[in-house]
Amino acid sequence: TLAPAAGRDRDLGFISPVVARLAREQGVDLTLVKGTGEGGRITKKDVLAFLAAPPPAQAE
Amino acid sequence: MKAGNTSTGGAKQMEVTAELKRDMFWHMLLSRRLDERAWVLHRQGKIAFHISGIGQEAAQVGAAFALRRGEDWVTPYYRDLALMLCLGYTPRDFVLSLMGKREEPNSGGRQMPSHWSLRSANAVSHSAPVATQAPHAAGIGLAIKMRKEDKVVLTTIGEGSTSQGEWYEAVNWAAIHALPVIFLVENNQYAISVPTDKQMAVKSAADKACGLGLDGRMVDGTDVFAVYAVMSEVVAKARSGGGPSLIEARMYRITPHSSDDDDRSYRTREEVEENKKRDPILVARTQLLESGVLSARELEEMESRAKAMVDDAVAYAEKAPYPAVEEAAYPVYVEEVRRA
Amino acid sequence: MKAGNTSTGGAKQMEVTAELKRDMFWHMLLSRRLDERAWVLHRQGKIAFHISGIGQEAAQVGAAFALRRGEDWVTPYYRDLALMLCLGYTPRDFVLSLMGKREEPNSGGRQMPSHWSLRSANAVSHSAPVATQAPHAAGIGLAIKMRKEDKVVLTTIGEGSTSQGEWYEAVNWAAIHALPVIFLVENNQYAISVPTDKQMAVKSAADKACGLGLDGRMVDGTDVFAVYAVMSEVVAKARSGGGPSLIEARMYRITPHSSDDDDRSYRTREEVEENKKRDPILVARTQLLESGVLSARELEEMESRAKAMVDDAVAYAEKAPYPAVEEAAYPVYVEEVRRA
Amino acid sequence: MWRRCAVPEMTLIDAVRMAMDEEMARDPNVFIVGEDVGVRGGVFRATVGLFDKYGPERVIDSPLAELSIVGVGIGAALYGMRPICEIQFADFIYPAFNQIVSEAAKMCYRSNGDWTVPMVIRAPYGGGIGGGLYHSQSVEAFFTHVPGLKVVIPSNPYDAKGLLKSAVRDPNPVMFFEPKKGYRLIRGEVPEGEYTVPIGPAQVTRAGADVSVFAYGMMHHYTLQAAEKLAAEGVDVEVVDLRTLYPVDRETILASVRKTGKALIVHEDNLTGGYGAEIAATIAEHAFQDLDAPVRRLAGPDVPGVPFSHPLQDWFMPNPDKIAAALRELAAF
Amino acid sequence: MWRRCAVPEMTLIDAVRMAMDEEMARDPNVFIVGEDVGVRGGVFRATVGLFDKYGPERVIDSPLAELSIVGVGIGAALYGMRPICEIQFADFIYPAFNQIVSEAAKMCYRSNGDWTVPMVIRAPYGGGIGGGLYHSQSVEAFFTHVPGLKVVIPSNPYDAKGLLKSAVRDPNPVMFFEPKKGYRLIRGEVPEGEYTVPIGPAQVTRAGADVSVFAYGMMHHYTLQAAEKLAAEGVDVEVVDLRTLYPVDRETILASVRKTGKALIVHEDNLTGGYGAEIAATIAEHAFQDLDAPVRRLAGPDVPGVPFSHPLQDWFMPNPDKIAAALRELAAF
Ligand SMILES: Cc1ncc(C[n+]2csc(CCOP(=O)(O)OP(=O)(O)O)c2C)c(N)n1
Ligand SMILES: Cc1ncc(C[n+]2csc(CCOP(=O)(O)OP(=O)(O)O)c2C)c(N)n1
Ligand SMILES: [Mg+2]
Ligand SMILES: [Mg+2]
Ligand SMILES: [Mg+2]
Repeated sequence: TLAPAAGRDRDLGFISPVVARLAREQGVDLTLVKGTGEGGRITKKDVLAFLAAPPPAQAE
Repeated sequence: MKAGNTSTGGAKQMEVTAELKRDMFWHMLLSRRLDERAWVLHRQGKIAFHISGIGQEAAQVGAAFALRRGEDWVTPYYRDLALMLCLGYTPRDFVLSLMGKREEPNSGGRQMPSHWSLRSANAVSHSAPVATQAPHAAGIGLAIKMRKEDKVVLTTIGEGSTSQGEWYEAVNWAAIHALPVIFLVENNQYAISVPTDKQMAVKSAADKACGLGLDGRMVDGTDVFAVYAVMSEVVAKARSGGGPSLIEARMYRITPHSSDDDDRSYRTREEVEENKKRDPILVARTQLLESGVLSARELEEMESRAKAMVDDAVAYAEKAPYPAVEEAAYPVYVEEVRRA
Repeated sequence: MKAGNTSTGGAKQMEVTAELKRDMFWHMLLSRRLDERAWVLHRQGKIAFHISGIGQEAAQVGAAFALRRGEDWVTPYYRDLALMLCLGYTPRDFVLSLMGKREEPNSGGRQMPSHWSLRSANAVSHSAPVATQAPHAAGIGLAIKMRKEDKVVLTTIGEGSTSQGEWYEAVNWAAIHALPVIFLVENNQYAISVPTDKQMAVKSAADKACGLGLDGRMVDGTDVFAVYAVMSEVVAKARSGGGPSLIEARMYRITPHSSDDDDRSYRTREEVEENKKRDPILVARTQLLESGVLSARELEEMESRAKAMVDDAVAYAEKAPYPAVEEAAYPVYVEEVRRA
Repeated sequence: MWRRCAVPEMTLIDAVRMAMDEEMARDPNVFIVGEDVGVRGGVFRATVGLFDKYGPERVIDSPLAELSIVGVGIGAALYGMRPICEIQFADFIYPAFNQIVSEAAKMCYRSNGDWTVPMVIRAPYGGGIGGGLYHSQSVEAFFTHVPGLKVVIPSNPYDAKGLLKSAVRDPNPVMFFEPKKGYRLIRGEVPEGEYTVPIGPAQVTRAGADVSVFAYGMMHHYTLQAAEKLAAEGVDVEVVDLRTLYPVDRETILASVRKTGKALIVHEDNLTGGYGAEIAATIAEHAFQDLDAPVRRLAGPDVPGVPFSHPLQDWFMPNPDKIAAALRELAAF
Repeated sequence: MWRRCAVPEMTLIDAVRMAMDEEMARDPNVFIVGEDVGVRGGVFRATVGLFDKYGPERVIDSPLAELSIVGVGIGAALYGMRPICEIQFADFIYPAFNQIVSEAAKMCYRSNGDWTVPMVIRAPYGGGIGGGLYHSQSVEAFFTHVPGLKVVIPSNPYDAKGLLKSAVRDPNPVMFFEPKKGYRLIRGEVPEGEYTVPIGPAQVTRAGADVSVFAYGMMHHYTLQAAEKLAAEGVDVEVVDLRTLYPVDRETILASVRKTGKALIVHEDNLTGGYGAEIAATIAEHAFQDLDAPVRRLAGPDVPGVPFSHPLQDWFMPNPDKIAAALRELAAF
């Protein structure tokens, strides 16, 4: 699915509740978001940055 | 009287009119009949709990009548049904509280019965933990003194509860600052099951006065007029700036501690029967009948008036509504007080 | 003596040998010199806090010597440096604790100085909140009685602290159960800034005994031999099952309350100077020199012995290590106690 | 069936009494002190018979003064005795607060282990018995904040006996709060004679996969009832009886949350600053990455006490229905 | 610059004194009672000069008995007076616990509003001043669990004056705890004359985007220092001074967490069952879906008190470095 639930995700590592919620609400595909948190975790900031400046592949 | 003196009270009888005597007796009788009805209601399963003042009416009425009721202040304890009735509490108020009905004046159904409060009579709300009312009385006494008023404050307590440091600290304050406080100990000889000699190493709670530097007096707590006389004296003294006094009124707790108690485990039936001979109602009735202050007919009339009032109270309370759940969360803070 | 009696003590002097007298004086002197050094260390900025026993040595030494030291129990309070020295506490122990060093026996550096504990001498750890040690003494007395031992327990307290309900409840227990407890009130006339007449409406803390049903005695707390005599009597009585006593030893707090206090705001220099005339060290020294129990040379010798011990204590403590941070979290529970 | 008969079923209060009786028989240092504990056998009759058996020296009617009950107990414990102090109602423990918090709790640490206070303070707690503001209180949260104390609350007769025996033998001060509404209501099997339940471990009293509930005392009893309701609705609830509230068994709590991802804490004490806060905070910090839902607390409302009048008392008290409702909501999240 | 001179800078304790002075001048019902508050002016000198100005009837040296200080205060308050009760150190408040919890807190509710207790209880609290176990305690958590009380802790002179004036005027019992290490250390501008700071609202004292910190008293002061360090490292910390701990300003707390997604609570009281537990639990329940990291608490360790010896005291006390370290960790999550 586009937005995994909060918790440990096999591929993405730990998805925090706020990241899960933002992904769900904003329809973000988290596999496209680069994680900058501990151990490469996707942080809330990462999602917000992604939404503010989507990478070219998605900008179309 | 000099500080630290312990004497047996009742020395100088005040002038007491026949009418006043009848009025005192009336309050004792009403309290007794109401109290007895509470036991009946409990047996009938109509109420869950009762804690009784039976046997202590003389001390309470004698004390109340020595006050300027409604002006002076009182921080009472749970056995003070008769005292509260003298202050304006009604039988309806009492039965309402027994049943936890909304209209009861102590707490709107929040507190257990016999946790008195009557704002209009300056009778302060009290709690179950014993002796906490004693420092309140000292504080009220302090406020009276600060405002240079001529009021006094009466605080009552059981003899067992004088073991609490709380009580000692309160009396100490009143003694140091010569506050207009009367500490009345209703010594009914038991604290639930524990007799007085396991509470204190002195013979009377009045003896505690000498260690705290105030007057201490013992009085026969089954004799309403003796209590009234002593109380009138010490109230006058306090009112005129003479400082606090400690009075022990000795009587006997005729009933079990409460409706939850079974007193057979800790005292004999013989002991109880023996002590019933000094039932304050009997004592006063005999005195009044023999002295002609009360006729048999007047007594009968009083009895039926009391019964009517008690009947009315029960009928009224049974019909009265419980508090609404919507009110349960309030008022935790003054901002939430909603006056009806 | 019958219960409830308050008398001025020192009536019947025990036999006191010259050696015993010199020993008592030695402990008073050592305590004084050590205490004075603490003030110096504080002025030098080497320690942060000192609370002094200067002026109270006679009462403490007189009391300690009346005990079977090491066998009887003590629950002391913070001014009891001289008392503790009599029980085996050393000047090194004291200076270590002043500096919060690891080796100090009260607490391993956890407690402020003068919060005594000496397990080996049955001197119980105490805290800063005043009067909490009094019920402990009653409990120890109860345990002694339960085990049918012939020990006694001494508990000390300042006069101000007898205002706490905690103290009243403790004395009440001891009186009811006739426990072998001596309640010694070191009345130095102030509780920080508050004089005795704002603490109590009686003339002496010993007067409180009559309200609690035990013996009460006043003794001149600047006279070590008077204290010893009274204490010996009441200790013997307690040891033989005669029950507790309450002793007030009256003296004067010569120093400010503590190194944090400035007493000039609440008492005059004249008052302090006047009271220094009854400095217990002076009183005892004069007595001993005049009676020939002590020679000037012996006194000089004592002084230099005391100075040497104090010097040694300071040197030792300065070099001693602080507690290690690794030990800070323990022992919260008995399971975590690690004996060195 | 034969074995069931050999293990008598009894009430929680009978188990409490049995524990004290056995410990007094075992160790002459154990004694009881409190109000009305003697000939009266305690107002809840927890000590009935012990006065006759052990005499007035070991079952002591104290003066009416809780501070001294505890303070005298501490003194005796310092001397080597093993006092069991009874506070008649938990509501009346505050006069003894100073002795408990300043003295009993801090004695070992402040003396670097030289002085210890092996003592039990027993007190009936909790509401739902028509006791009003001052005979219904839950006071555990005041003491689970105090290092040096242990705080224990049994939820059934077996644990009551086993935990109380452990408490009496524990070398530290132990606060032992008994759910008084359950005194006669909660029955269970209690073997006679020697066994103890250790202070420390929580117990998973019902294994489940969907939601974890942490409770103790009467609320644990109710939670099991609520869990049955939910089971019928297809929700598999795990129930953990905390038993020892302080120091708490973090591992069992976190393991359960790691499994279910959802946590509910239930107590009858009022919500804010109640014991549930610490459990919720612990989970939020240490099992955050396993959480699948907000950590929920179900507790008494933030009023000064349980009101007396029945409709108000019912409004205050958590019960199986309220717990079930909270569980349903959490399961649906 | 001229305006700065017109608003005097003063210490926290001077602000406390000024508040009492102004309130006593305003309302003859206001009086002070406590140990050594009279000629001595209090052991911290909070009441210096007031005895001379208002006399022994309004600045009363009590007997050495905290229970009676509060109990007598309650009595006077019931009569209509406005007592300010001083407890010399927060550590010594336990003897008064029964009067505070059973009486002051419950009076309004239990009398259905007929009786009220307009009273302030002031007490210096906190460690780091070489006070050892019994002159360093933080006691707020015992009272933030008690409906009917308000609990206030100022962190700077301006608030100290404004909040204390509000407390004196509040018709409810207010516990007013003053960070004694900050008494002379924390200075700030305090206008003379009339202003109040309302009891209730928290204050965002530093806006930030990355992490929220919730603190009060001395720890708030330290947190601001830690936030500066973190700013230099590129971490933007939001600092919230809780000020009123009970009833707490949930909205401000939750709004901050909703913004930053990360929360740290700091207090010097020991961790378990401390005030931070309630804040953490509140966030875990009501801002769960805004959380981007575990809710963290930085607090004193779970020992019975702050030890005296300097190395041990330093080990115990949170400080700007320890706070900064916790923030760094949380920022990096
Ligand atoms: C602090 C506290 N401890 C215990 C109790 C339980 N209790 C209620 S009444 C009572 C006995 C009181 O005896 P006494 O003071 O003699 O008053 P009496 O009931 O005899 O009138 C006890 C122990 C209580 N209410 N408060
Ligand atoms: C419960 C408590 N309240 C306040 C204090 C602060 N305090 C420390 S010593 C003291 C005065 C004690 O006076 P007193 O009992 O006469 O003993 P003294 O210091 O004069 O020997 C006070 C108020 C305390 N230690 N404990
Ligand atoms: Mg009685
Ligand atoms: Mg102490
Ligand atoms: Mg003194």
